[in-house]
Amino acid sequence: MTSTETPGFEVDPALYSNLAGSQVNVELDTGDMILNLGPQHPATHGTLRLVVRLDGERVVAADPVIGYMHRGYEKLSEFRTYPQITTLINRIDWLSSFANEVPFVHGAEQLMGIEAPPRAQWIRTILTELSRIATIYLFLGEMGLQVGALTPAFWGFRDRELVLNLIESATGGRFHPNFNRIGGLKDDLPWGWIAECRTTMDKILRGCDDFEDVLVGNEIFEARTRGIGIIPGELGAAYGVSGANLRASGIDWDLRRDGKPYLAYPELDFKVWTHSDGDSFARYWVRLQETREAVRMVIQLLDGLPAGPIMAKVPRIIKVPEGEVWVETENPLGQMGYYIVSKGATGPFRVKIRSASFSNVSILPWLLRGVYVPDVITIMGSLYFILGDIDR
Amino acid sequence: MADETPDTPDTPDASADDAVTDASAVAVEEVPAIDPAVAALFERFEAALGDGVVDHADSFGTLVVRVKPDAWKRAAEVARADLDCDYLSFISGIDWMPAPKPAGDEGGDTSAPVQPDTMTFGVTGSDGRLQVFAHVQSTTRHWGVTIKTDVADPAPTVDSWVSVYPGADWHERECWEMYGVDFSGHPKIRHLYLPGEFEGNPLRKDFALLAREVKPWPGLVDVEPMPGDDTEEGDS
Amino acid sequence: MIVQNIFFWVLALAMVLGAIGVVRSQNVVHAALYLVVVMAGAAAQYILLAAEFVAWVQVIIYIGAVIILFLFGIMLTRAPMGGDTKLDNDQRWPAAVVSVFLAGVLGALLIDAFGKKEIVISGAKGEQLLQVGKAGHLADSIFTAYVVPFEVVSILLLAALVGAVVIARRD
Amino acid sequence: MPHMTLALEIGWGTTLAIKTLLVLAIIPVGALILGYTFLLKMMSHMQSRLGPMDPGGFHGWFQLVGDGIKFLQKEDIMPAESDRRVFAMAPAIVVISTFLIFLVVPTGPRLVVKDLDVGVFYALAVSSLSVVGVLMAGWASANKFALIGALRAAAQLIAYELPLLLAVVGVVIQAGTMSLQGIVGAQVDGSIFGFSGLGNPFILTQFVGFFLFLIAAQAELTQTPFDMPVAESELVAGYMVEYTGFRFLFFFIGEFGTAFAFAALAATMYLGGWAIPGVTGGMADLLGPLVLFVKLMGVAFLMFWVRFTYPRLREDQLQAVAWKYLIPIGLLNIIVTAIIKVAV
Repeated sequence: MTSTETPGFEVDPALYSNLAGSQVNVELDTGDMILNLGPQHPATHGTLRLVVRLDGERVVAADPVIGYMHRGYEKLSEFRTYPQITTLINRIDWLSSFANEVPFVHGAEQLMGIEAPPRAQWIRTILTELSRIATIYLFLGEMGLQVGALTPAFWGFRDRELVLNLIESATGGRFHPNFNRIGGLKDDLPWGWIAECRTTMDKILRGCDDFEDVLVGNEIFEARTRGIGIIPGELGAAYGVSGANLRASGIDWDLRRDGKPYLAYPELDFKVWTHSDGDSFARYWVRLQETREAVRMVIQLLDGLPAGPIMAKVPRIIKVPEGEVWVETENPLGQMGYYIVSKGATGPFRVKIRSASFSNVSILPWLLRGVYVPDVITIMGSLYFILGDIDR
Repeated sequence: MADETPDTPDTPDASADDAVTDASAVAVEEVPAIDPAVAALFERFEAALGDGVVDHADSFGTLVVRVKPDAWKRAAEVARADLDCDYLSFISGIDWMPAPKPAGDEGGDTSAPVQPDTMTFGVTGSDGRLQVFAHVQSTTRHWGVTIKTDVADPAPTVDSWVSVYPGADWHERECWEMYGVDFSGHPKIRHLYLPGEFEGNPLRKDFALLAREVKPWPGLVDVEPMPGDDTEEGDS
Repeated sequence: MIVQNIFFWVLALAMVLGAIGVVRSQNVVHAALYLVVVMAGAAAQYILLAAEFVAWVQVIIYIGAVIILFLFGIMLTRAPMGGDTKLDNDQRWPAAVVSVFLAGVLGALLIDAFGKKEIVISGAKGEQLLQVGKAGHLADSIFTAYVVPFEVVSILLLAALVGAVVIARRD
Repeated sequence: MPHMTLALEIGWGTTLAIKTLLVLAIIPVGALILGYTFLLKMMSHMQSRLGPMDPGGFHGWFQLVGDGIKFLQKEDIMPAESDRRVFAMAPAIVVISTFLIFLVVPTGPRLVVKDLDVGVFYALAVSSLSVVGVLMAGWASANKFALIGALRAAAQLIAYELPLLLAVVGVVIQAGTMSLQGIVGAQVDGSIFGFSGLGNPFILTQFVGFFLFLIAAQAELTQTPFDMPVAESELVAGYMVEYTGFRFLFFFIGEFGTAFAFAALAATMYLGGWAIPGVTGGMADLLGPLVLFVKLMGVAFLMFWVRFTYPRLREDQLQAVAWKYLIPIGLLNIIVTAIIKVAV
């Protein structure tokens, strides 16, 4: 176990210092070991590499190495026109791609001074909430897999499929809908969609009950998640941890309610769930409640869906006036924001993409100190990140 | 530089109904009326930071403050202590220089969506081509502020925020490798996204995007007609 | 008897080879695995001696627990992949002399003590021997004739256990 | 009529050959049956999986065969840094230890390969051999995940061998013998409060021991909630991570074969084994295997039900469960059993 690192991504050299060699230990202490979790590892949802230094099974230090999937969207965005960029940003958080499009399109609309018609806003809200359900529902199942229960993971995939079918039938794309247009939406909802959506929402609610029965009430699940990976609320905020991860630490902050008003959220009645513990269990519990809340919101939206056009009058070639705008939304994984700088061209001059998982994962070195290897997986699972959302 | 700083275009929502056919005509320059809430927030900020503030603006309801480089870290402390901005959203950089067009005007426009040739500096202006900016928010007061500062062009350096916001660590590493901005006081600045041996600062405007060099931008072709906009069918 | 003798010699050969493997191996893990061969051979020899219970005790204690602990400890502290050369030193010849000497002494003793004794496992005597090897007989002996030594050994082992825990504690 | 007696009086060589063949056949067959019934069918139903229900038409009967063919086709890969001999031997040792268990499991009054005097003890002793194979696999793979998996397996074995033994001791005390055939006999001849019609399956008197045995067996088999040595979400597959194709199939067969063996042991010790009330003699020999199989499947169902439902414990939690709860309960069970045995 030498400290020679092959050329590639940089790992904190402090991790490799004073590693015990193959010499006999006179003391009962065992030498530290470096373990590479990833870049190919089932618990990392992609190509995250987590270099952990272990004393037995206890983590001494951890260093997440990211960038294996960095696609340079910020640079690419400078070479694309506004409508083209939605195709790129779809792929940031590929599980909730529709929700990624919303803040960008919203920002471009703000800069251009146009507003999508109410029906478009409501459909956008419905699809955003559906992406949220699809994303978080998968988490609810996969969290079981992270702690070793195989069955819930399949349930998660099974019911998410129904939501994806809904998204597909409305937008034509299961994963990358690219459905938003600056000023509205590409199409209206297909015939019969609303009824279909209602039945699916019922199934999702039932599925949530199943998760509650199988995992939340399970002693082993509680033993594995309670008190594991506690994020103090204040520290989490300073790290930029957002979304359900922060709300599980007792910080009552949801951009849908507290941010600048966007989409149809100001007209909805919903509860922001928080939990005071800040551990993995709390994160699971908050997400479970949020899924139910999202179902409630979708039903409200379906009930009150206004009639009207789905597209505002926009120029055929989109040129965005000079200006800067910061748009942020509450995405399934947390705060998603774009800082768009326009110089009056058909494409942005600079787009800063603030993705939720990037900050959520940046707390890992602090969070993983002193936990056991299995807890590493639990914690990573409960933070719930998507690699595309870290690497952009 | 303030004279050529384009202020926020005043585009009230009502104008959405107007069919705007030529978007370039929209950029009406007009001094914006600052939202009172934003103005109040700025007053708090200025009261705490004092003469560190260079300029400020209200950009679509978000306070943007430009501070002096030596007040950069103090701005973070002020934001955290006096503005209750406990939440770090991001830290990043921006290069205001227009991208060079290596192939020249004859060789086709390679830097596709045509950007202006002159250097302009956006909201609150800048002294040079490189700026660092960050957005911090309050989870309790639900407000946020974008803080900008100028950094020198050769050997850009600015104070690190890690001691104020621990989450600044990765953001500053990203900014360092993407823009070459050094953060003094950062515990260990090293590559984040890019391999260790990578050279250059990819997000600087003079860093060419290789894909565009190889295959030039074909221009806007085959524009999809918008729903309800069937006046101009056919090619553009 | 022929079959037993053949088995004995085959097993003995395997055990000797295993034992040589233990000391000759350059790799600690290999050495421990050779030790498994020796232990398994010993267990098989017990079976040949009609001591069935002892044989399986040998398996569960020595292979199932002791060797596993060896391997566990080796792998936890240092698990050299491939040949580790640290195990060799320049005292080979003295070691060889000592081991040959020991083998001679032990062999002579054993031959002197049991050399003339023939183990009969057929007929009435064999039946008796089989009965002695059974678990019930062993249990009877331990809890009647040897109950005091048994308890003493138990307490000794318990003390050793507690002592090990005390030494290993990290405070 | 020499040709008639030939069929009845089989020489010991032929018996040995038949027995060997039977034992050799029972592991893959048992593994197949368990794999098919529980891994593919029960799990597929519980998890709403479509794949395993499809191949071959009726209820996806072809899936397991297809899986087997797939494993056989795979390239046999050995890591460059691995210890090749140890790496190659490890799966064999795991499977052999499974084979050896079946030597003592009786399937009828006369249908037993060898009714050892210390049958139960023997079964537990040889089952612990598999950990040597696991440690060899983990170490020889030259992979840290594999090594951690192997170390966990060893730590787990040391913690769980004790409750397993202690659970069995209760049965041994009650039956007064360690022979599995004797234990079955004790259950057949026993009576419940004087009523001897059903015999006395030890699950009634030793239900604490039965659950101890099942829990400890679950750990011994490295099944959820004690599957840390393989822990696919953290250690990817633990000690098996570098194994492919046929060698992996060996581990797979070993895993399910051992589950089959432990279910058979539990059925024999606690559910009366091959015996059903009122059937004796040749009829019992005929029905015995079937009866044992049904009981065994019942026990296996419990094991796999837990496996597919529960999350995984952490290694230290497992140790805590073993040392703080299972071992004291096991000791208590022995004391109570012994007192009752002596008093009654």
